[in-house]
Amino acid sequence: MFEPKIMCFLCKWCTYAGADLAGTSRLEFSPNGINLRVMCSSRIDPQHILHAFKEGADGVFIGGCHPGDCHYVEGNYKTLRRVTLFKTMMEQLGLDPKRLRLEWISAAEGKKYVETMNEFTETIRNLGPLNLEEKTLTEEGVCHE
Amino acid sequence: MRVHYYPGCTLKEKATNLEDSTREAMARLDTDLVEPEGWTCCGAEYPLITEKIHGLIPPVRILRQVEIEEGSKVVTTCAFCFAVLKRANKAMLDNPTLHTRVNEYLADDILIDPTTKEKRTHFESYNGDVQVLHLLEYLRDEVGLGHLKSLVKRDLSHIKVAPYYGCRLLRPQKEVAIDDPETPTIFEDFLNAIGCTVVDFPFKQECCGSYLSASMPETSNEPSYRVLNSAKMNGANVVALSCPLCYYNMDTRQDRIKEEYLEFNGFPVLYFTQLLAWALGADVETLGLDKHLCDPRPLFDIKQNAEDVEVNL
Amino acid sequence: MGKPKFAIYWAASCGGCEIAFLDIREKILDVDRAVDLVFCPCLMDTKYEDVEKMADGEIDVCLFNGAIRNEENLHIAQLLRRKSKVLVAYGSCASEGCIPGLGNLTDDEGICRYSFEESPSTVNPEKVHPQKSTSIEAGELTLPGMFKYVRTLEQVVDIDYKMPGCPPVAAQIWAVIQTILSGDLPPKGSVIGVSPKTVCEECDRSKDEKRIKEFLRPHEIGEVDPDICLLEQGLVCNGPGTQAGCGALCPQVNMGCRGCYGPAEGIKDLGGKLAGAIASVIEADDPEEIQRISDQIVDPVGTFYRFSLPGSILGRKI
Amino acid sequence: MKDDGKKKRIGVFVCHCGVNIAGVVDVEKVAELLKDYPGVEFSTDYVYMCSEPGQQLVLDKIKEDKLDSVIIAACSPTLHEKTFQSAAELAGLNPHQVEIANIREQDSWVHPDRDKATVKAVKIVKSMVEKAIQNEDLEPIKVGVFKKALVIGGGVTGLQAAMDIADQGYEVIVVEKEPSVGGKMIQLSETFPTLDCSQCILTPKMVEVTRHPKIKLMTYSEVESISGFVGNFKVRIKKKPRFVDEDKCKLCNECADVCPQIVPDEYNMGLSFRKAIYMPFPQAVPGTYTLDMESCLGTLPIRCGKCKDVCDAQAIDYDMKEEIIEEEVGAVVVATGYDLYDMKALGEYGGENYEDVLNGLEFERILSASGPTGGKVQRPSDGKVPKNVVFIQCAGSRDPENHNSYCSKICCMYTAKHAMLYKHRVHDGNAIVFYIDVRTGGKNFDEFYQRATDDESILYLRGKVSKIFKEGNKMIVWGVDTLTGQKVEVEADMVVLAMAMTKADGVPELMKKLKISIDGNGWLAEAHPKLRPVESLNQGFYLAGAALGPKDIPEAVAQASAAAAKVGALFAKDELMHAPTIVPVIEELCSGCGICVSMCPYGARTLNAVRKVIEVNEVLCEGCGACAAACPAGAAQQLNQSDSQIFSMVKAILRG
Amino acid sequence: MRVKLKIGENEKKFINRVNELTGDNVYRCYQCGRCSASCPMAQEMDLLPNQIIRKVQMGQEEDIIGSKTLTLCASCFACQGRCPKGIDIAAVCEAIRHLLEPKGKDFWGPDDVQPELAKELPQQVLVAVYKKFAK
Repeated sequence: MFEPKIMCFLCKWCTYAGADLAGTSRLEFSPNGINLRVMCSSRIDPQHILHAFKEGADGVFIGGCHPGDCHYVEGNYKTLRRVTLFKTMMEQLGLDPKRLRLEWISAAEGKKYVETMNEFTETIRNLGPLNLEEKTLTEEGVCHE
Repeated sequence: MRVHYYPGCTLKEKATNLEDSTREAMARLDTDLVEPEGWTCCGAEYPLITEKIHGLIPPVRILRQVEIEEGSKVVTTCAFCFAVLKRANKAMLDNPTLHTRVNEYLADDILIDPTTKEKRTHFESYNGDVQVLHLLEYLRDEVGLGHLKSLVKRDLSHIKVAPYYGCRLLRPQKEVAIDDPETPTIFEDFLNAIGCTVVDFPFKQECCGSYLSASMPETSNEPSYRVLNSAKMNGANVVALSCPLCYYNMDTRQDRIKEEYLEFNGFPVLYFTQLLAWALGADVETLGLDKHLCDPRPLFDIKQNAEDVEVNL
Repeated sequence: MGKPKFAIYWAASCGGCEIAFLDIREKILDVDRAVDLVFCPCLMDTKYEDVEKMADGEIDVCLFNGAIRNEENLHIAQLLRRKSKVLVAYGSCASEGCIPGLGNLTDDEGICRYSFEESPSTVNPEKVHPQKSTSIEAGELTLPGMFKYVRTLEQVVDIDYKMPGCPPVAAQIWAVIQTILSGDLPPKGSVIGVSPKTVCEECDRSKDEKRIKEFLRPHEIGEVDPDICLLEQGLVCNGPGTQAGCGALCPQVNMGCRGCYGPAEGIKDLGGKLAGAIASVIEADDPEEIQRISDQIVDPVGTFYRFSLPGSILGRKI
Repeated sequence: MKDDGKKKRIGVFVCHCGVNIAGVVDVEKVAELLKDYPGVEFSTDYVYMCSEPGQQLVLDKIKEDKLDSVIIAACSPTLHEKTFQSAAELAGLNPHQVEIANIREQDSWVHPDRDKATVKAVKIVKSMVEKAIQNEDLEPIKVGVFKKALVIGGGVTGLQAAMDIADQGYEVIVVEKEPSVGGKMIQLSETFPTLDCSQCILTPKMVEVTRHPKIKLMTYSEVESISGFVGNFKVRIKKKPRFVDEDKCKLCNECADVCPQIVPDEYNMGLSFRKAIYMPFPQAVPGTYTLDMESCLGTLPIRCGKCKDVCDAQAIDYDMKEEIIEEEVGAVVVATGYDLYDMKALGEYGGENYEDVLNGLEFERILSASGPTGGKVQRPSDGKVPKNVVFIQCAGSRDPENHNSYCSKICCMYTAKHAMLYKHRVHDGNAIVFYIDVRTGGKNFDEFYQRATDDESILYLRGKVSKIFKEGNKMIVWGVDTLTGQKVEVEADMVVLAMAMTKADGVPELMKKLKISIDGNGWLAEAHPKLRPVESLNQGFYLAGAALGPKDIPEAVAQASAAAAKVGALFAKDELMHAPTIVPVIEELCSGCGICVSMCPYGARTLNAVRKVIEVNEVLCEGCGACAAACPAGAAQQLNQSDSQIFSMVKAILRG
Repeated sequence: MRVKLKIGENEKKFINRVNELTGDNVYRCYQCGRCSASCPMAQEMDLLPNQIIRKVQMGQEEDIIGSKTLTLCASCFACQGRCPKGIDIAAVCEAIRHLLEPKGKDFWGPDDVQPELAKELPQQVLVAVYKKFAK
């Protein structure tokens, strides 16, 4: 079975703490995602997402605080704005926008974190591998033989 | 000026004084009232529950006809018709489900053009684009109260009018209201413009008993009496209104009110359009003043000839 | 010792870079005095064989413009790499892929299908496409094979410097030539002919904090204020992320920077970074409102990656 | 980077956490695999890293192997990051060189599969190594504190806060926009549930404040702007001209006697009149007259001049000008209070049209011995003693459809007080209270309410009044008693509305300037509703009193003291320490496009238009990184979380 | 009288149907009674408007069936206009009448109009009252 690689960027105050809560509650879930802790989801820009895809991620997850709950007042709205525009670009670039997921998960929502991770892993599993490995010219071949 | 005008059934039968005075006044304002071709009853009551969708068909059909005739707005004087048309229109604007269902129903209509006899079977969906205006709004927004004031030909300052809004012009606020439901001023502003003395009274937006006068006739006596009495207590010598039903409850039924309230000895009730037409110089015959149960004619200085009077404005 | 040997070559490009080279005007005479131009198809009739006959490293400096679209481009790129001591990716096509690089939003087949079948001006019922080789009486005619995607020069051969711009402005070209002639070469891998900051540095418009409620396309804006930052007026401008050096030519004429000088030194992916930056300042918190405003940027990939798609992280449509 | 080209020496310590980690993750294997990872100098596993010997192990290895960065692969950083930072510091290592790899909460506890959990642990640790390779030594940012506080608002909350700060030995400036301090409380007659006289308890405090050597009172003044940051604010205060010299004024009242201009008296809620030159009330602080220039007949073009002529003390100066006073402070207490909801909005209760329909504060003035009727209950229209008084609760409150959705909290109690005080004054009168719910949560509150019903026979009817109108000289009240199911009509002589509390006039505009957020109702938003109830998210700003939402006097005073204690805690330090993981600007790359400026919710980034670069106030920067993500030039890089670090970590996670 | 409160399937169905038909939620009502205080017909009613809502909240359909209130509402919207939650009680009454129709509950029919009134009543009254109360 295809095991997707998922890159997760989590805000320190809410989603990362939610992931910790999932741990203290011993909620089991699929291990496909690995977390990178940032101070705020708004630290992440499309470059990081593109880089993750390029380095082999099949899906990218960004977790932030619920609107109105951001530790930095409104960082999550900035993330939302970036993700909204970037999803349009993903479509143009042939990347299924479903491969990027932005979700608001609070420090109290360990269960939601687990459900989201399982669900997202399944989504990506169904989409299949991304395979962005660079092809060499010879592999690629030329057009009009 | 030419504008679509929806009179409604009652005005053609029982409330001819409202219809006639409206037409007389509007003619004097150089406004040509056009009735939408083949109009029907609007349904009188707007269906309050979601499943009674059939109640929306007649008003939307009327509005669509206005649009077919390239009208952008429709004016009414009957407060009941106004409320139904306005709410139906709002539903077509705001409620996608109703919009779809009503338009699906209306798509099957067949329309025969009365002049060409051509049959029409295809209709664009109606999207709530026609503006529904009460005549008071039309006078304020399209004619302009300042302009109206300049056209006044008679002095009405001795007529102390209590403006009675009733329910249908003010509620529900978000769907219908032509003004703030608790502290409206549009009627007062209009009366001031035509030179009446306005009397404020606390019952101007209380219900008169409405259609209960048909189902439980006695129950409407008290609310109607309280309105009339309050107007009187506050120093009015006439109540002005815009709804044929309120008029029925408060004028036509006055003998029954008298039976219940012995101290009550009658109080005149007028349509606002009668005052308007009179102010604009109409002949007294056009106002239908003889139709009233409580004769309002003493209020009108019948001899006053519009051309002879210098109105001090 | 003789004069240093110079070469200028064009691969997949429009030829604008050569014109820009000539745009240094009378200074071309100084160049001619200083160097020996040994290969430049635009100016002189040197054959490929002549180059092949040269010794490895015989050319001192080669300015290579154009992207790598086909086998011929690749062949000459590899050839010139061997023959040149210093190979410069000259102009936006060679450094980042430029306009030809937007072909990477489809592939070779897509391009050919559109050009030879679908474009509105084409009538081609037999669906004839160019062939790599065609036999005629006189013999075999060949065309170089087209690659699936466009690549930058750096992606196929080792390069020494990048000099971006579509085209590089004349003043920068002259400055680079002077530097090269002086022999005081910058470290390998440098981007030359630029300044380290972004186009905003060279743009004289006043700038303030940005909060954008509406994006407008140039034809949608009535009057452009000549003194205020274009972005603040709702016109998408790539200036904030684009390497400086051009002198902010586009913003001077009320046109948002297109981004031809490529990503600024501090960033990796111009399109992604610009999209992130510009989306950040959308003045809305409601998801639908954000979507509405963001949709006003028509073709965001074409806007933000206009000159840099092949050189970007993804490089092409997946 | 710290190591100028020199390779970093990193130590990796993998914790078993008993069986918590080791029971699932093959910790030996993790430590073993990491040994060869680039940058790693030393790698081991240990049963309990957080234990004394575990920490000692880290400490020793740092010294022994000259490690310049350590990774602790253990539980969540929220638990022991501080612990290991302290241990590392003991060994002479900068605490910002310590990284925690979370392999318990986010690995062993959630993934029971040994192989998968081990693979994941390795990746997590590798990503932290990648981060550590580029970590720099960072020192906390230190900033001095200007130990002087500003209190905005001179009501009971502001005065209490000022006193409490001043008593701790710090200087305080109190800014009040009205001519006198005292706020709303000074207008009250008596206070619930003790019925002690409001003026009797507040006036001494007002005087105390003026006498306090550490307090500077600025009445008739408003805060224009505040710039700077915690510990170092610059305040501009607009001092409106009073046209009377406070020091010279002898309070003889001659000026008011001759003044021909009569205007409604604010102190008495417009129920009486004052002159254009006036003292708001006899105990006003500061004790001086104020000439209200808006009501004055005018000093130009023909000066009336009567007041000036009679002033022997020559205290009146028509040429007094508005002044801007600049002050430096280290902390600000915002105590801007509340206002009553506008009666005009309640059209069904007559708007403002009926003289005998009063709001709560107006009735307070009628009850007050210093009020327009000298404490005698008389109705405003004709001065008659009202025999039937209706009190209506929730006027404008708990009405999301038309007015305010919230409960104004104090009305139940003050209505009981009003009805009770009315009965004390008019023994044969009837008091009827219409209520929806009576909420008496507070010390001795319900007892007070019971007194109202038990001892004073006040009739409580459960139902919300729908309409009030005038008939003759009576007010007709249409209500309902939902308990018997009857529609009720009451002929009242007077009606008192328990009017909703609402945001004070001008507060949203002021808060916008101070960058203090307000909620949907216009109340100030606390940093955290439970744990930081008197702080603003904007550091150095403390919030207290009814500006945060409806509350009674003791609650407001408690918040004032709490805010003062917070200010004291701030001022107790000579320097503030600030986390150094901020986002500075790399000036060589920054061209001053201005995009990052609006990213910062703290105003830490400003554009220097001349130099065309962004300047960062590192004290204000909280290190969220929103600007770093937005900066299109890559000139904003978060310290120890740069783009380059994120790229390396992502790579390690995905390819490691 | 003691009532055994039961909110079972039937009751829930009734409550849900009322909510569905009005597009609102009767549980939003916090029983302040302002609708009843506003109602021009309240003095004639056996159940006040707020009590009707209360009965719906409690699922007591049977108690409402016989109530005069349902035919005393003139939909003047005074209740809705002043309701702190903006609940349309006229619509609730209409919904209940609608639900009771299939149960054979007869509110009003064309034959019920008094003959002497039939001649003088404005057309709109007849249409309105039939629409409101007729089966």
